Amino acid sequence: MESTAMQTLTSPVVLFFVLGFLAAVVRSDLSIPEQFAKAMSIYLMIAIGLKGGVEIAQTGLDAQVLSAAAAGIGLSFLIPFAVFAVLRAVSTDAINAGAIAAHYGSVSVVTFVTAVELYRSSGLDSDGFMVGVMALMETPAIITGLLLARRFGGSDTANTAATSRPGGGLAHEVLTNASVILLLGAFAVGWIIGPAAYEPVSPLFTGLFKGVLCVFLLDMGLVAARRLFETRALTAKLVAVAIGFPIVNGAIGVAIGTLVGLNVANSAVLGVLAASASYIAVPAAMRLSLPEANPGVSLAMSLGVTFPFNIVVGIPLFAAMANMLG
Amino acid sequence: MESTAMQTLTSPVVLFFVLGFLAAVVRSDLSIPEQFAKAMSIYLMIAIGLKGGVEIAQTGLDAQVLSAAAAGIGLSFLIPFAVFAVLRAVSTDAINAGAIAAHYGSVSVVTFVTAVELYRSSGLDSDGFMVGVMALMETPAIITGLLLARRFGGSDTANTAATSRPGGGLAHEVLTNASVILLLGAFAVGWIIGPAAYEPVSPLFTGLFKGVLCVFLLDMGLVAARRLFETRALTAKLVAVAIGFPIVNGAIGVAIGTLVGLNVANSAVLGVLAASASYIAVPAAMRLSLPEANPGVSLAMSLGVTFPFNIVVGIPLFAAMANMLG
Amino acid sequence: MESTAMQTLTSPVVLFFVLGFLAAVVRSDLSIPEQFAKAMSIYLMIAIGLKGGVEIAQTGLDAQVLSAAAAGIGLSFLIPFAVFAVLRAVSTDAINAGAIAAHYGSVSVVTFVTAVELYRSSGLDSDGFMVGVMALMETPAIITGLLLARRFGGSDTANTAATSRPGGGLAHEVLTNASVILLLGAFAVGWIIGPAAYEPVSPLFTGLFKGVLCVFLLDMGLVAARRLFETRALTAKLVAVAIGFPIVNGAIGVAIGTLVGLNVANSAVLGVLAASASYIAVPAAMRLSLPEANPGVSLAMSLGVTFPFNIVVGIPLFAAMANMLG
Amino acid sequence: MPDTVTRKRLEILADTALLPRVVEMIERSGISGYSIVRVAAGGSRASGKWSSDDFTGASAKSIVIALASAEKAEALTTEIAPLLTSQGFLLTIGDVEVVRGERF
Amino acid sequence: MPDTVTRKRLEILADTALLPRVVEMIERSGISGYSIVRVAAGGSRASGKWSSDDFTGASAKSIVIALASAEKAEALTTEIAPLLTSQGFLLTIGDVEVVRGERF
Amino acid sequence: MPDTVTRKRLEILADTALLPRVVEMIERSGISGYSIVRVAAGGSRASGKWSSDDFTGASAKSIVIALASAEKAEALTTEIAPLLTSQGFLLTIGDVEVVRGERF
Ligand SMILES: Nc1ncnc2c1ncn2[C@@H]1O[C@H](COP(=O)(O)O)[C@@H](O)[C@H]1O
Ligand SMILES: Nc1ncnc2c1ncn2[C@@H]1O[C@H](COP(=O)(O)O)[C@@H](O)[C@H]1O
Ligand SMILES: Nc1ncnc2c1ncn2[C@@H]1O[C@H](COP(=O)(O)O)[C@@H](O)[C@H]1O
Ligand code: NA
Ligand code: NA
Ligand code: NA
Repeated sequence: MESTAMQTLTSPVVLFFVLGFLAAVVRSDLSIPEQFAKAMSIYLMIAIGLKGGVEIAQTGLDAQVLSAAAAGIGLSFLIPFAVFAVLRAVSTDAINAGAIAAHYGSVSVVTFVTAVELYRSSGLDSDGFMVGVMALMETPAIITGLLLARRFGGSDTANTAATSRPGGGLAHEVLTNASVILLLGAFAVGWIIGPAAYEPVSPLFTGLFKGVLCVFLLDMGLVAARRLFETRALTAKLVAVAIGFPIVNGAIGVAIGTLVGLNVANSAVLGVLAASASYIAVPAAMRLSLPEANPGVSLAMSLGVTFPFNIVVGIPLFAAMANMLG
Repeated sequence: MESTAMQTLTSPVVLFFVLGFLAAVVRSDLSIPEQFAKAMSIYLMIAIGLKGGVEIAQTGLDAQVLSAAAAGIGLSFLIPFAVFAVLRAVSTDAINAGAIAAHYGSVSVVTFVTAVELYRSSGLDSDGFMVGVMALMETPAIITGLLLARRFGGSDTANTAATSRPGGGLAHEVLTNASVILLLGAFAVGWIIGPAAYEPVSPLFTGLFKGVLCVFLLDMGLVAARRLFETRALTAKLVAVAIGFPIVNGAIGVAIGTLVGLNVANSAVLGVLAASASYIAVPAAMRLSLPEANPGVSLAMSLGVTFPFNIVVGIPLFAAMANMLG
Repeated sequence: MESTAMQTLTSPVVLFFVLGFLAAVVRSDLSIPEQFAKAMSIYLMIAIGLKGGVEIAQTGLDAQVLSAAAAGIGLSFLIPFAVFAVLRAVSTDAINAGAIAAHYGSVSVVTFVTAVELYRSSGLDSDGFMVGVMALMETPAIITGLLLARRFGGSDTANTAATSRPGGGLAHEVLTNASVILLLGAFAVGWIIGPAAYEPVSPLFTGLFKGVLCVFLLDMGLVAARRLFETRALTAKLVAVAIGFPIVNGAIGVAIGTLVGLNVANSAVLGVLAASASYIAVPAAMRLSLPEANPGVSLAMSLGVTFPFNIVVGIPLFAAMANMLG
Repeated sequence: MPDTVTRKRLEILADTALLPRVVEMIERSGISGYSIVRVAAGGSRASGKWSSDDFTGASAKSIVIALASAEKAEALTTEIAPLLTSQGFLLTIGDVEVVRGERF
Repeated sequence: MPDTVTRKRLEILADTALLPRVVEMIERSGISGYSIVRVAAGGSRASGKWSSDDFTGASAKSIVIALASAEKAEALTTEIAPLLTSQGFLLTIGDVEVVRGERF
Repeated sequence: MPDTVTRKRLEILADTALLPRVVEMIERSGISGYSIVRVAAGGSRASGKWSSDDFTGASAKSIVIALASAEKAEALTTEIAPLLTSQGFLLTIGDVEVVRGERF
């Protein structure tokens, strides 16, 4: 565990995040072109999906797979209830509480990827199917968050807006979401082609992976710091809960992972998934389905506070917890 | 041949195309940023040009080269006449028939690249000079298409528009077209530098090639499906001819390749080139020189029908034909 | 040295520059998407920063480091005085002379990178710390150029504009400039992580480096030629001095490098740095701090004349000089 | 000069994420077409600055431009008005001369 | 406030592929300059939706903005009118106040 | 149709590198917000053509759009006028109808 903490803080991935964060703090004009950042996130999702699928093609379906999937979906559905209750207690209105709850029930792809890489460097190898678990955890929280906002927010916008969309409603949005399609689609491709056909594409998807992750985290650092300092909506209480959520949710994730029989590495990763909060898929869904919510608040919390916390503290912490319980 | 068909359908390259196609069919919001897609197509053209040139530097000029070049240029000039006649018979107006004919006489770089890759995986190695042949086939068809449209379309726009352009007319457009410059330019660079100096750049241009092709085909799938389903101009007759054209043109290409003495692999590739239709260079040239033509129709045919047909059916088919004749 | 000249002219890096240049000369519509070009330049800066840092982590601080840094900063501060005097003599107004002087005192990252690569290919290995020297040379010239423009230009705009900026003035601009942050930040990351942790990211930052440099130089060729031919402000006199400056400044750089005890390779690189002129960081700073200056003139000189001259003639020339003096 | 007539030029500044709803409204109003331009950055006293370089896309805005007859412009304005308040959209309507105005 | 005068603001929505022809016409009309903005997406009842993410670039549109005096605006309108029909361009002309109007 | 009032639509064409100064002026003038659109290319008789594909970014231009009341528009015009000459900015002011005009 100590080695993991050390590895974390001197890993190029984390150092590039810190570099981006500091660049924004000193108000540098450094910025990563928008379409290049999107290209990198598409690359990262294809790469992890593909590698996860290839791994399943090799190892076959493990007994842990179903437990992990069920645990993941359950966490994504249920975490928003707890988050919502806490937020209401610190006097967030119901609409925003529902939106923020959806962010925390869902997951951050980059936090997951960073954790898997850092764990691997310290000898803690999680399984390829965890990519599938992550994809399954992306969207259930959106449903819970909307239900809570609608039930307690005295508004029926959530309902109408979602169902009046061309292409037909929330279910469609949840299932055809770009990141779900990319992750599960690449996962399926990897599963079909197997390791031999993966070989010729591995220089792109395996060889460059860690380097691209570094550059992407540089951008994450810039954006996280700008979110944190330029948003006017963030209060001390909200910062506190945005640190509390990953600790508690992560601990629950690790515990449930251990309980349903996942090995140490997979439990730690499930903890990271539970602890992480979405900042791409869910914000977009909330703008459409819950437009009265203020995206500034939820993003400042998930991207400005929880993401850095997880990268620097959470990832080694959940590995330590999983080691203790496992 | 059977092995080629199988290889085709389980190749990551084809599977990513199918993934993109399906994502568009279920109306996912997945999209590849525009400039990233352009960057990938620039990369692919530089990479194949360069590798073709390096190969020539190693093997020297083969007796087949001149025959292949002459056959390619001839096909590009002549295919539009046949395509034009068929289109007129299914009652397309002369302007649009000329524009579509130009698309089918020209070639699709990505179809070529995919064929070369898939053939190589099943032991059918075509020669580097075929890249040069492809570059030569890009533009002659534009001239034939315009002549036909002008001759039978009762319009002299084709003439005026092209010649009134700054920089001077159609010849200039045809010769300085971005893809012609990139393909032939990179080919020349490869020829000059040879294999030793290619070595240090090969991690980018050889190592990543197949992976980038996968991501580009994901985008091709998205765009092809959207073209197919969102265009209102496509009739059942036009779909039928858009499947007929590649079969007939491809068979002619394979036959002529075999006749002029190309080996099996090169003949199959010449078939693919004849069968494929342009969807980047020619549409742009047509917008300038034949603006009355409807780009929706020609693109829906070349990209929405012919491209998927070639990727899934045509490529293994032309290999089988070449094997039979060769 | 002869071998270096030959190597230069048949290097893929230089040939791609020539290809881009010729494409623009024949007025091809080829262009590299803006955000992709920015992404490549970010990549190049991270890669050289990182590799420089990793090298320092291995070799430790060399006795040459401080001399090189002092020489570099001195050159960046002082070159503008000479350039300014010459420009005033060929009757450039003081405002534009100050702006151009700042460009020539600063450096071109791509010229540096190309020189280091070409020198390495011919067995002339410069040290990693030269990246740090380059980063230090980026901005001092901005200060000298502004002082000269303000002192002799009879305008106090330079002063006001810079200090009235949000974020606070010239010093801030000079220190938090995107390229300075990227180069020194990546340098620091490389130094901290060292060679072992660099290993997993080396496929991206070392493996692809030369290939990306080729594509970037293709774009440089396009932009340089367009700058050269489309700017209406370039006179024969200005072209002449834009060739004279790199020769003289480069010779001074090599001489001072040799004097302060740098080895042959490092002296040649210091010559290249002195000879090269900025075309990204300084133009941006000048638009902000000296808006009356015409960016067309300075860019046509630095990018349209001096950059090509250095790539084709300067780089082998300074190696020859360093060999003679060293 | 060819004959020109006066038409309305509508400009709607909206969240990029909410464009499907705006487009739906335009289609319902009978307006013949629309064009979308991306906003690269912006700021307001209410909510501070934002830039499209933020890869989350959460603050991204676009401008929808639609040329229309006065009646159709009015129909769209009526329909979209509630969103101006609830979602912070901005709508401006200007007069412009167009050739071949019968298309709008 | 500095003195302002009224000038014309021309906006031409055209295929990106055909911009060279539009630019040529602007140059011929004597207008002092122009600026081009990319359209990211659009739609019409006639031809459905399109988006710039389609890498073929075949449907890509741009908006050309040119500030001009009334006479030059009229000259350009006369010249460009045929293309409004044959190529489906859209042209709008609006009145705007400008400072230092003698430049246009 | 909901009530509309007339407001000013300001459009400032400026070098992208100089946007911080324009934004500062807008903020000082009390205008409630602004949106920035990138110009992709342009040309003028004075200085020839440019395109945003030039990676140096030295010629890059942007358009700043701000909706404002007549008084605030006037305040901004007065402040920005010197830059129109020294930096070659272009400023146009048009009349537009807006809903909920009290915001501007
Ligand atoms: N008066 C205005 N003129 C132009 N754009 C504005 C104006 N007010 C707000 N905006 C745009 O709308 C965004 C959100 O503004 P707000 O909803 O007022 O916080 C800003 O960042 C700007 O992009
Ligand atoms: N009324 C309109 N207002 C704004 N843009 C339009 C309008 N009509 C058409 N367009 C644009 O022009 C494109 C082609 O339209 P059309 O030629 O009518 O099929 C559309 O996709 C829009 O981008
Ligand atoms: N009359 C005009 N209308 C629109 N844009 C213009 C006009 N004049 C100049 N521009 C823009 O401003 C840039 C520089 O113009 P100038 O400062 O006149 O050389 C041009 O490249 C155009 O992008
Ligand atoms: Na979570
Ligand atoms: Na063909
Ligand atoms: Na220099």
